[in-house]
Amino acid sequence: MEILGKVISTTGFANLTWGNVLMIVIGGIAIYVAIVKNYEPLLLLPIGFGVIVGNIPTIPGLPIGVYDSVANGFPQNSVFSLFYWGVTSGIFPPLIFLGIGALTDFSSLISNPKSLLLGAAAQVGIFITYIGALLLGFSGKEAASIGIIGGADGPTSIFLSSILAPHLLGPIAIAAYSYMALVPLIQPPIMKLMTTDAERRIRMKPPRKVSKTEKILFPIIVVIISSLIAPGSLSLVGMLMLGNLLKECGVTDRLAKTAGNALLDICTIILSFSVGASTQAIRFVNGANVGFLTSRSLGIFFLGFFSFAVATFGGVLFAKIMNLFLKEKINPLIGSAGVSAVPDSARVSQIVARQYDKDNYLLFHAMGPNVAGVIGSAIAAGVFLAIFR
Amino acid sequence: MEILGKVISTTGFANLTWGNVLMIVIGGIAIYVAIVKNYEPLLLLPIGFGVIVGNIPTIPGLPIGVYDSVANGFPQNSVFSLFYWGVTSGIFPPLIFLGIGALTDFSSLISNPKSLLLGAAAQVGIFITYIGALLLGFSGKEAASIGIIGGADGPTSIFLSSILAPHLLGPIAIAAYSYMALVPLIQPPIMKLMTTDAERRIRMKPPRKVSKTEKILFPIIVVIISSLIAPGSLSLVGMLMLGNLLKECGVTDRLAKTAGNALLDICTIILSFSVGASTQAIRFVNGANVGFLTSRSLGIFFLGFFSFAVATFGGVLFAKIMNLFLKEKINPLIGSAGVSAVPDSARVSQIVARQYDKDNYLLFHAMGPNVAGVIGSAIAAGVFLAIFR
Amino acid sequence: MEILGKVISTTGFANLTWGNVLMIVIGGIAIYVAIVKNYEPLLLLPIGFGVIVGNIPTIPGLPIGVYDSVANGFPQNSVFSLFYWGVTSGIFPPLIFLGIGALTDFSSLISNPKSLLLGAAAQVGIFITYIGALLLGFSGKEAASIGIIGGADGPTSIFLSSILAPHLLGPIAIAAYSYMALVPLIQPPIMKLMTTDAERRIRMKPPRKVSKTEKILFPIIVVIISSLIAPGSLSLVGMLMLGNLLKECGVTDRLAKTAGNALLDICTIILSFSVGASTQAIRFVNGANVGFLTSRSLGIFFLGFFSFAVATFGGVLFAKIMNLFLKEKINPLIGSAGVSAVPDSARVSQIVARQYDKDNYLLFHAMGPNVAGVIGSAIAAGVFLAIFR
Amino acid sequence: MNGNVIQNGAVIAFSGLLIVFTGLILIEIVLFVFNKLVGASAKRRALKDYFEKEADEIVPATPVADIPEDDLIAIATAIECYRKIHFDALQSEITFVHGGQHNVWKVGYKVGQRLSGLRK
Amino acid sequence: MNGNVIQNGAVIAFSGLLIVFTGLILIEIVLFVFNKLVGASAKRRALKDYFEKEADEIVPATPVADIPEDDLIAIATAIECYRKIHFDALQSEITFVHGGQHNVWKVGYKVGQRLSGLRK
Amino acid sequence: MNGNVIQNGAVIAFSGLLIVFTGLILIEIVLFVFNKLVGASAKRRALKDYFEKEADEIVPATPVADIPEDDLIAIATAIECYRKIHFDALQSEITFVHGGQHNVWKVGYKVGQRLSGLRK
Ligand code: NA
Ligand code: NA
Ligand code: NA
Repeated sequence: MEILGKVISTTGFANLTWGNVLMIVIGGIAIYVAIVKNYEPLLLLPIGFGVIVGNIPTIPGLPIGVYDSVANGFPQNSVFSLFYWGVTSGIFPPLIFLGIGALTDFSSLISNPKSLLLGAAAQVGIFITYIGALLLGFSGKEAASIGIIGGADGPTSIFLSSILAPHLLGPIAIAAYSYMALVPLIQPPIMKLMTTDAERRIRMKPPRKVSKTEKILFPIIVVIISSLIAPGSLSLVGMLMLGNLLKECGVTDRLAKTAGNALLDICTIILSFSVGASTQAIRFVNGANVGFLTSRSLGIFFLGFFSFAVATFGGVLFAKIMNLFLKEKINPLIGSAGVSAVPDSARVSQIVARQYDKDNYLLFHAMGPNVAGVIGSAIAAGVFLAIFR
Repeated sequence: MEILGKVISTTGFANLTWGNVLMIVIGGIAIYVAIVKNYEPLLLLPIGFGVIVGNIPTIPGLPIGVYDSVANGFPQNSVFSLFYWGVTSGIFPPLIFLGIGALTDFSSLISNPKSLLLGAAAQVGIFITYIGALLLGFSGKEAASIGIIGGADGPTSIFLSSILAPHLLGPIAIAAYSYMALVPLIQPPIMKLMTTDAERRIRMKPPRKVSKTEKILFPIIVVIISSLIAPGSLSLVGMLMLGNLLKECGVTDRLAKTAGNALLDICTIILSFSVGASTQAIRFVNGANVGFLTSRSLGIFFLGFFSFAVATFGGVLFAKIMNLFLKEKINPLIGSAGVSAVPDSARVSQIVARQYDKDNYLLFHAMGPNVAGVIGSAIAAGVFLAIFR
Repeated sequence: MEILGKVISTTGFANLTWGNVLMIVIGGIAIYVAIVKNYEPLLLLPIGFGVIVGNIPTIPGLPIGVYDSVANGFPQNSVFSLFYWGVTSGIFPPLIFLGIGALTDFSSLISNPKSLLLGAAAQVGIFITYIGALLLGFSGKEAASIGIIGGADGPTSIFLSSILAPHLLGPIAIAAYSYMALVPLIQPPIMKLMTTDAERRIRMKPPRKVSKTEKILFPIIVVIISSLIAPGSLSLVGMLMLGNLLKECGVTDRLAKTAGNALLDICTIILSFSVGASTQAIRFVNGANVGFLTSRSLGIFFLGFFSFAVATFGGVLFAKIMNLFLKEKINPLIGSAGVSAVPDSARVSQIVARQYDKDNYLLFHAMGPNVAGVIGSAIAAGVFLAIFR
Repeated sequence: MNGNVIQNGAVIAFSGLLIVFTGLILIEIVLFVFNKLVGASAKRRALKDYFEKEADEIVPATPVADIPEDDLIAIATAIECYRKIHFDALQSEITFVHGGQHNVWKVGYKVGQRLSGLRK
Repeated sequence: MNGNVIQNGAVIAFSGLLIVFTGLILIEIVLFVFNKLVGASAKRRALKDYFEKEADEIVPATPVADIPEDDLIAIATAIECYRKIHFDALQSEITFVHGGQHNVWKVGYKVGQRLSGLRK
Repeated sequence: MNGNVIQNGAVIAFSGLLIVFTGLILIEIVLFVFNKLVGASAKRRALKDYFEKEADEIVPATPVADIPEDDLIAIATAIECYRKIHFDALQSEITFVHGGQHNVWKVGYKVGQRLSGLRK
């Protein structure tokens, strides 16, 4: 009878807490918005499923969850901890960037170099939020990881916080992807507040055609410059540009195809599932609760929102400042695309512009700052890495 | 001349034993049935090739085989030991389940929930064989790993025995896949023995159409319930259901496609090759021979057969018992499909039924218990994990 | 102000040496010839990009480069060092061979077994260069790794030198791929020097059709024989033949397809990038400079060229010797294809032959020694492994 | 001692089977609820559909048209050719008789470039 | 103490933003050079093209021909069928109504072989 | 000392080459046996085929029919369009002129949904 008792005690019902139930509901909501609202489904759906899986209470001593690694005194690494290792070791985000690079067309940026300034300006959200997080009492490493949410790049956020603040990885990743999904709701009010009606109607000249040679030289030049400026950005920018070179060079199509499909998908599934599964409601390390349901997570979500807002503000404001000096004015609505969140925030620029002039095509122009923002936040992550490691 | 002698002594001919030759022949037979009989070729062919490779005698001190890892005193992990690590760490079986989930349609089960009882009943083979293995003198962990052969699920068997009894992994995996391949020969006699002619002719109502919402909710509900009941099943059921959700949700097709193709194939090749390569004829660990050609392997093959037979028996019997209480009778021939061995045993139900009524289409109805059996044996594996870890 | 200084000191400009600049230029040249000359672009392009990335000076203490692993005292393995581990552990080359096997057709070899002698003869380049490297003062392990360049097989060279002489991996890999790319320039003069006009005009009988059974038995027999003769070749030959069996058996098409596409591409990208990134201009280990820009690299490039030349010479000469004994003469121009460099050197045989008789189709006949050379150099690598480990 | 092992084993087996049944029965219950809900909503929808049907009914299926068999053969042939040319490339082989090679792995775009001089 | 943390933080933030701007501005400068070069070469080419154009102008586009709509439907149908049969195989499902299964994972080539006896 | 190294090296080189030759010659022998067996069975089959041939000979090849060139162009165009639409999606790009984006990676099914209001 003792054994029967033991068997039954191994079921998870007894250990289920209200925190777990709440997290399972949150996971369900993530899946719901992924499917019904189509918000970043490739990431939010596996994250949501991971949140559910990560909040099933397991049996102490049985290695199952993402934290059940040999380092925790378990006799064997659990399968999920091996998946999660791909996140904490930092290996998945660069591989995902390799795939994204193999899918991204930088010609908008090449034909309109001014975009780069807008992409840089939007990174002000990262650094102001960093100061804000310090003010709220987060440590330097934590503040840097939280600030990078405003970079609006999932892999960059995960890469940086997995190295600097792995205990906050769950909330940071979920905040980043949530706000990226909510870009169409967050950005328009700020964009409208910051611009006059005349500015929103500015039309921009159609861009020139970019030659193959330029497209091939671009990734090589970007990797050299940005990694000389910020060596810490080499893992991310290096892989992004390798992927892009594979795509543009015209002689390695099969490699670009695999990088942008099979490899990207495999890394995406495992990364987003295990990031989700790392969000246990309550988890004690050295007596301190470092679980998801703490006031820190609330702080992270607040700061993340703040970061997105400041980044949008910064991008639009800088576009207006640039207009003071330019003969050919740019439409400041494309400034907000500098936060990255590719390609959603570029599409938001287009949508808002067309609310005022329905024949104004800004999408292509907005893609410039959009992809520049990816490079910009990768450089910002490199700076933080170099300072805090 | 000394060096020439040394060079020649490194060839494998000198060390080749009759045991190795016998194993190489067995590997060849596996390849033969895979190609000519088309029995589970995706698994038996690489396993057979692995058996051949694993029985080439290597040079002591040169890390080549699956057991030549740093942990065994070698100065470097061999390549094959790194492949094999993917098996013993338990990481490949859940990834294979992810892919299988992305290829499986559970609508038969959803439209006919009674199937789940048949899928549960067939697991009796696992537990009775477990007792049988104890009687034959196997330890608890070994007995559990042997019993799970009756679950008729390769990845589940490999997952459990890689954790509980890694020294028996080779014979257990090969027994499991061999009997799965032989399902069309093993099951029909038992099915006919257990049923009357009238029972075999029972026709079942065409199933209702299952909505997309149900298909999406199903994997989420299954993972919550089964992992609360048996947390040890989380790795397998979690991945199976994640794969299925990716397939059914309609917004992550590219992830489902990669999970069910590239990822599944890569894991299948490496897993089955290295399981095959782990079957060295004779292998001494701490002075005891734990190789393939021992009486233990004979016991495992015998118990594995017994397990399949009991599982078939259990499934059919339970269907007959259910019929005592049901108004709409079920055809007991679909009970045998509860052992899983997807989709072979479901097809066997169909084939046997049509021998008695050639217009009786049971395949769809048999798929219900068939996929239920996969969930059932994953839960059984979870129970064993929780007890014996 | 101190912090500002610290931040600026983290940029790479200060640490950039002329050696780095030179290496970056070399990387650019590799990319140029890959794109413009189409020389082995699938490998030279990622290698070239890797050379650029590997020569960006990073910050001491910040784990970024391929050598920044825990073993070097860094607190975390860098992402690139994890990539590079896939090379130094020897795991990528066999996986690449798996994919190549799944793309290779051995029927030319099967229908013309004499090809195997030519494939063996061309390996003389390996062993003579090995002696040459000893004469130049390289150690035994280094000399073996350098000699294998003459095998004209990238994965084999990388596999052997990653185990025997990892500090020379960069120059050896780049020499191997450079000369493989230059085969159309290196081989023709030697081939013409060694043959008479009449010999070059010899026509060969069209080959017989090879049955499916033979194609299936071939990989099994090759793996058994070659690994009994040279157990050290098991990792490479085993995977090459597994891939070929998956292709030829007709029942595992989906596995062959994934092995020859997604898996091959993923390994190719990561392997060639990280091999490139391992070529740092100057690198000190225990006070000695083991970087790329040393006289050793010059020696390796010289010996690699010598190895290719001797291999070509050996193949052609052996064909002429065989003709002394054969009734049906072979065209000695196919002897040079025995160096492997599949399929370039076979195509060179064809091109040279057609300069003298424009209706002479040698391509199919040259593929025999060509693929035999792959097996031959894998066996040679196995011999070196067995001797020097 | 051995008797004890077997007795324990029997208890484990029994409780294990119990847990398997419990788990699957719980899932079954949820699915039964599904079925009830679907049944109820189906009835409601059937009623609703009945009244809305007329408007839709006129929309005809795409007219499949009478395609002469010749044309169908032509189409199928063209598609088959197309597929051979465009989709089978990766599966192709490194060696074969007399040129015409498609291997993407090492050949890349070299074929046209290097052999072109000979082809003329 | 806290004030000091914030002050340091502000310096880090400022220098970080400075580095981001420096990096992107350097890239911008390179791209400006690109644009200048392209502009210059475009002018030269435009002139050159102007004189070479006539010879090329006569080459006509592939005549698209008038395809009757019926044929187009036929073609589209055939292709759709073809795709369904040949390309969707891997995506197919393990369970379905009444045979016709395409699942490649476990079925392999079994279907034809094992069921053929029953189909007759 | 150095002389000794070289002498050892020569022995290693010689035995290495010997092993390579031995291995490949053993494979060669097996392949020779193959060739003999195939030759023998080919003769037998040739005889057998000769007597069985007549029955099969009448089966005609699929009649390729005369497809007008117009139709072939139509078919090829349709297939090309089809391929562009259905198979190139994953290869597409994130940025381009004036809408029409197909990128599957981040766009998913959003395009239709979010932009639909604007398109009208
Ligand atoms: Na950004
Ligand atoms: Na089962
Ligand atoms: Na070779």
